[in-house]
Amino acid sequence: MTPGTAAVSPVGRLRQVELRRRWRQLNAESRWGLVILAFILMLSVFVPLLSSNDAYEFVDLPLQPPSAALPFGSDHLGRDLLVRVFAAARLDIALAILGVSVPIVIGTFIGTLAGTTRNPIAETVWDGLVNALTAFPEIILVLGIVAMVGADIRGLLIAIWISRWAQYARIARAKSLALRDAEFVQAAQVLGYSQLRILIRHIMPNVFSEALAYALSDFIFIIVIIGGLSFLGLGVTPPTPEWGAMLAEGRLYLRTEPWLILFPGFFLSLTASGVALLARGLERISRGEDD
Amino acid sequence: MMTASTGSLADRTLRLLRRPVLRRLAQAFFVAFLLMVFAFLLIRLIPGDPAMILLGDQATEEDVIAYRKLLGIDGSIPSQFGRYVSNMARGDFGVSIRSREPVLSIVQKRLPVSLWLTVTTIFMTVLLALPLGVAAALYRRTWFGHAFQIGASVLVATPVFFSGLVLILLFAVQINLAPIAGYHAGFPANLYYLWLPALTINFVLAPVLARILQSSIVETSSEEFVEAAIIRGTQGWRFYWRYLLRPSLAPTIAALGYFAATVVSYAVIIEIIFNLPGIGMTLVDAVRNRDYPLVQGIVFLSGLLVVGLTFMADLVNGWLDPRAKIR
Amino acid sequence: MLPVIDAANLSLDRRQAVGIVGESGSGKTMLCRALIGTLPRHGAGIVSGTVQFDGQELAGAPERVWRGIRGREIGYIPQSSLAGLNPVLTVETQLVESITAVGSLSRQQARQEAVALLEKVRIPRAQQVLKARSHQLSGGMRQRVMIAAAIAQGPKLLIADEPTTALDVTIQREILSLITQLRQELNMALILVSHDLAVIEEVCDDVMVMYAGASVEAGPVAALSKAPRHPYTRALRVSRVDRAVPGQDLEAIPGDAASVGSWPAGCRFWPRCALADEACRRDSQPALMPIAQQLSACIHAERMAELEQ
Amino acid sequence: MAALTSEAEEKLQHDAITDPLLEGRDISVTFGRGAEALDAVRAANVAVDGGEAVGIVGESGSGKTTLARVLVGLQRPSAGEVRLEGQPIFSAGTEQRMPRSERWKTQMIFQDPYSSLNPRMRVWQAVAEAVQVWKSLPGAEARAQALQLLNAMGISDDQARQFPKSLSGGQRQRVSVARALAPDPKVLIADEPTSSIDQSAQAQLLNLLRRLQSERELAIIFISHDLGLVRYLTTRVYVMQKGDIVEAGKTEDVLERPQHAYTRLLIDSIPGR
Repeated sequence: MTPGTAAVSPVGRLRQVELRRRWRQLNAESRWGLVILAFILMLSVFVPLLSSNDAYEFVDLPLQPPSAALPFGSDHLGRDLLVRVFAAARLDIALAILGVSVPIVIGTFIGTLAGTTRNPIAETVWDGLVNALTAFPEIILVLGIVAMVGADIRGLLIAIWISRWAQYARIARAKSLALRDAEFVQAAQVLGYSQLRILIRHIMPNVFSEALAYALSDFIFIIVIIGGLSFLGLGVTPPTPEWGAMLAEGRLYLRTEPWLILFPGFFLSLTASGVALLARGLERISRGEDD
Repeated sequence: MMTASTGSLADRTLRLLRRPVLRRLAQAFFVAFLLMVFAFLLIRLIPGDPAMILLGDQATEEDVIAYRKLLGIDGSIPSQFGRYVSNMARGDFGVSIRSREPVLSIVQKRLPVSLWLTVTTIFMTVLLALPLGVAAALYRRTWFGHAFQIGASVLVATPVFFSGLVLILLFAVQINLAPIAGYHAGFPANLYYLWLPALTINFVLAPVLARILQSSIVETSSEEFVEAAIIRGTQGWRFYWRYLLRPSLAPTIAALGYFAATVVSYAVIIEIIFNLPGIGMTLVDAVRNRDYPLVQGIVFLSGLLVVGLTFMADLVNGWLDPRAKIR
Repeated sequence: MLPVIDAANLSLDRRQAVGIVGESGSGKTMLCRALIGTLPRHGAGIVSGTVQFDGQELAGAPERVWRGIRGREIGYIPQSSLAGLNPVLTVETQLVESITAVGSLSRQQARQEAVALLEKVRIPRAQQVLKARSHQLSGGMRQRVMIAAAIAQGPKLLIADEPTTALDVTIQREILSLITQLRQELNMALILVSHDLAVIEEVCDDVMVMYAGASVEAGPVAALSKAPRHPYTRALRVSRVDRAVPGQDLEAIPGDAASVGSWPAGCRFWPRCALADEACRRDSQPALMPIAQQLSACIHAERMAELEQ
Repeated sequence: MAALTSEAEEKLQHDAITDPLLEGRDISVTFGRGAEALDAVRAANVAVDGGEAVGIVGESGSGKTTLARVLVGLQRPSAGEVRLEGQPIFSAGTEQRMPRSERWKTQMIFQDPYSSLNPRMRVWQAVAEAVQVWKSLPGAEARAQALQLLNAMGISDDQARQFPKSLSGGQRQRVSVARALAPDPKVLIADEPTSSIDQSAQAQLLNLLRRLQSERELAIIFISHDLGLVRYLTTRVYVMQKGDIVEAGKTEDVLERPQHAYTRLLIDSIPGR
């Protein structure tokens, strides 16, 4: 918004000030992370929208090198690689968000419940179960589930949900166990607050902030798993534009047309790196480290 | 006052040590059991009849019955499970539907490749991460320290199936330092085929380990005993080794153990990219071909390997740090 | 750059014991570290002022010079006895290190010396303690080992930074009397840091009071306890419970201690001071000025009597 | 450990209040089982009358905090019972929690000012929540009452809008007092409330507690390792060592004529003596 256009409402102004203050509190890493993510989100919204080419349609001769008309060149079926890369960005980011959001809710909820019960038998059983699940070899679990449920988007998501919730449950349980003995929770007990109030008002908000911090690094893992399984032909399958699947297609032309893997691979790495930088930066802020 | 006389001190320490070990062992067995159940359910939870799926609509009744027998899915579920367990106890993991070869002999043939890959990778991780981590800790506030932080975040986020392809492009296509793909057994000739895959995995592992070492050294260096040593006049290698590196090594070595377990997982993708005939490639092929007995066998056996490696890392972790012992 | 200490002054003679008293955030630990040359290498440093030891200027001295001073001339006992010992090394390794840092002793001799040191700090069964690592020792025991390491090279000055805060009351007393005895046996000067004026009055000859990074009063313990010449010193004394009459309010200092980064302009104590006037708010933090037997940084030092009502 | 000498026992009988407000009878707490069992508290009898201030002194590990946790219903005793106004409200051997209707009468201030406030709640919210729960007031009124309470403790409206992390240790302890007072309790148990705050903040807090005791007729159980604090604040004192109450009586008597060797050791350890 430029000065002189519509007057900013007082609330809007306040929000701007608040945002600016927050931005100043960030360190270099988290700022870079945010800039990268904003850049990719913008491109993935606008590139498919503004381009006249369709991600599935033949537009030119196959395997054309990058040019003014086709900035990323064309793929082996003569489709516009630029449009495909950012159509893939939409799909991959959406899938990764879907992949993170279900386990975080389920896992945090179950973990907090488990961490706040005081039944010793339930605790022992729980201990064994969650530790076992988190010790379970990750990719093997995912591959096994995909083999069972089916090698497609649905199978991929189910496999991720089943394999990831226990991580959140473990974090939530550890945090709520620590909180259970925190003096402010004891103070709430002495004040006679109901168990439900203590859980919702005092334990949950503290657990959830911990789970959210983990969710950022989990996002990287999940976006890589999605790409990886699709690369193996066990997730999203061609012709759907997906970074991993595009890498698998482009791999055949590695010697002669390397841009077929370089563009999708670069943007996949850039997205994951943006999240990684943001996660790392926020982690350092929360630990009170300066620049 | 000492917390106990030396006689009972040894006793107590032993007791403290034993308990977590037993607990971890029990846990490892529990995970192995879950793994077995998971592998068992793998075939049985497939929507529809696997025999029908594999044979198609034209299959005769006899064919389907024979196939069910081959897959071990004839009879009641409890009796299936009993057979499954007793077969496993005898080392019988079923037969591949494709090649009709026993699963165990396939695994025995393919596993060495994956293990060689693991050993090469871990060796390389140590070689790369130790100097990197120490340097990153010592020069934390210089440009090198900042570059390390950013670079590590970027490398860790870069998927191996992309960095692997780029490395092939660089080292195998542009300059001929490695084969594009393939494998020949036998040490040290196999290193020619393994160094590039191992390097690819280390694009992720080495920064992670270096970061663990770096933050561990930084943490140690702010401890009061370090200052006390400086004031006491401890200098040179003795200072760096005894007061900075040695107290910081425990988490690094423990992480190395867990890394060995993760390499087995990375092998799945790396072996496909570099065309290494290991266990990961076999698993992916089996999933693609719906070779259910083979999937079941590999999931269980390689899972067992991971559980074993994790258990060993747990032990080392508990044994290394005297502070962890009291907890 | 944020000033953490600003205008701190301290001096002591051979064999003298000086206490530094101040609340958390007053800069007393930073001052100790400046005195021993271990300020964090990044983000902290002596901006102005001097540190002189035995006539030698040490502020800004190269690390090489400091190495000859630390341990040999100045011994140091850190605050936390748990973190003060390396958890992966035995007590013996660490003591032998302190001993061999100066002379060239054989391993056997160094070991005997280590036993002698432990006996000097009244540790029974020294042989067993030598084999132990820090987590096997109690808090009081660890602090004794730390003291043994600090005196190993026979320093002329011992700096103890809150050596008893983390310990139980009964152990505190033992450690304090041990430090007092060792000081006499070994003819050392002592700098004792504490947040508790009573501890310092017990052990030291002189005391320096810090508030918000500045020395506000310094002088003989007896003088400061009889007639404090800074309102803050006085407040520290009268707000002590052991001086209070049961059933009556303590004379508490109003408000909250100035924290690092938000020091008020003028005299840093003025917002909490009953004597404060326009001059206190306007002028900068006053320097220490001689008055009676001590030094005070209060421009109204003569008006202290007004506070007694 | 030998319990009381006969003389001390006599004195205890003599000093015991006949109809206490809050009483812990024969309280024992054992942690762990079998060979590793640890008696944190052994058959302790403590009582406080309305408007009275009593002290419990002892070193770390003496069981004083465990005893306090039993009295507020945070820790179930292995033996014995807690009585409030003559009624048993919390005892060994049952699964029942301390009844909610009795709970508000006994409040507690904890040792660590840094973990005793929820880091994700603003200061006024923490107090307003307690007001709201116990007096079922609408939000705005609860807020006004909370601010009033906080002001009385020397916390300004501006500070009340902060999160706890921007307050000093002394300020946080005063917030804890405000929160504990919200339900208008009859007994306030303070577990080493001054051990991790500065001396100038300590004096403010002690004055506050003393005033609450005299003006609000609030019974206070003050737990500390520092006999000086206990002497200032309390009229009766219990001395604990390794789980046992080894001496009890009027504070002046105990301090001037200690009967137990451990009490003498504690007295000798007060700095400045």
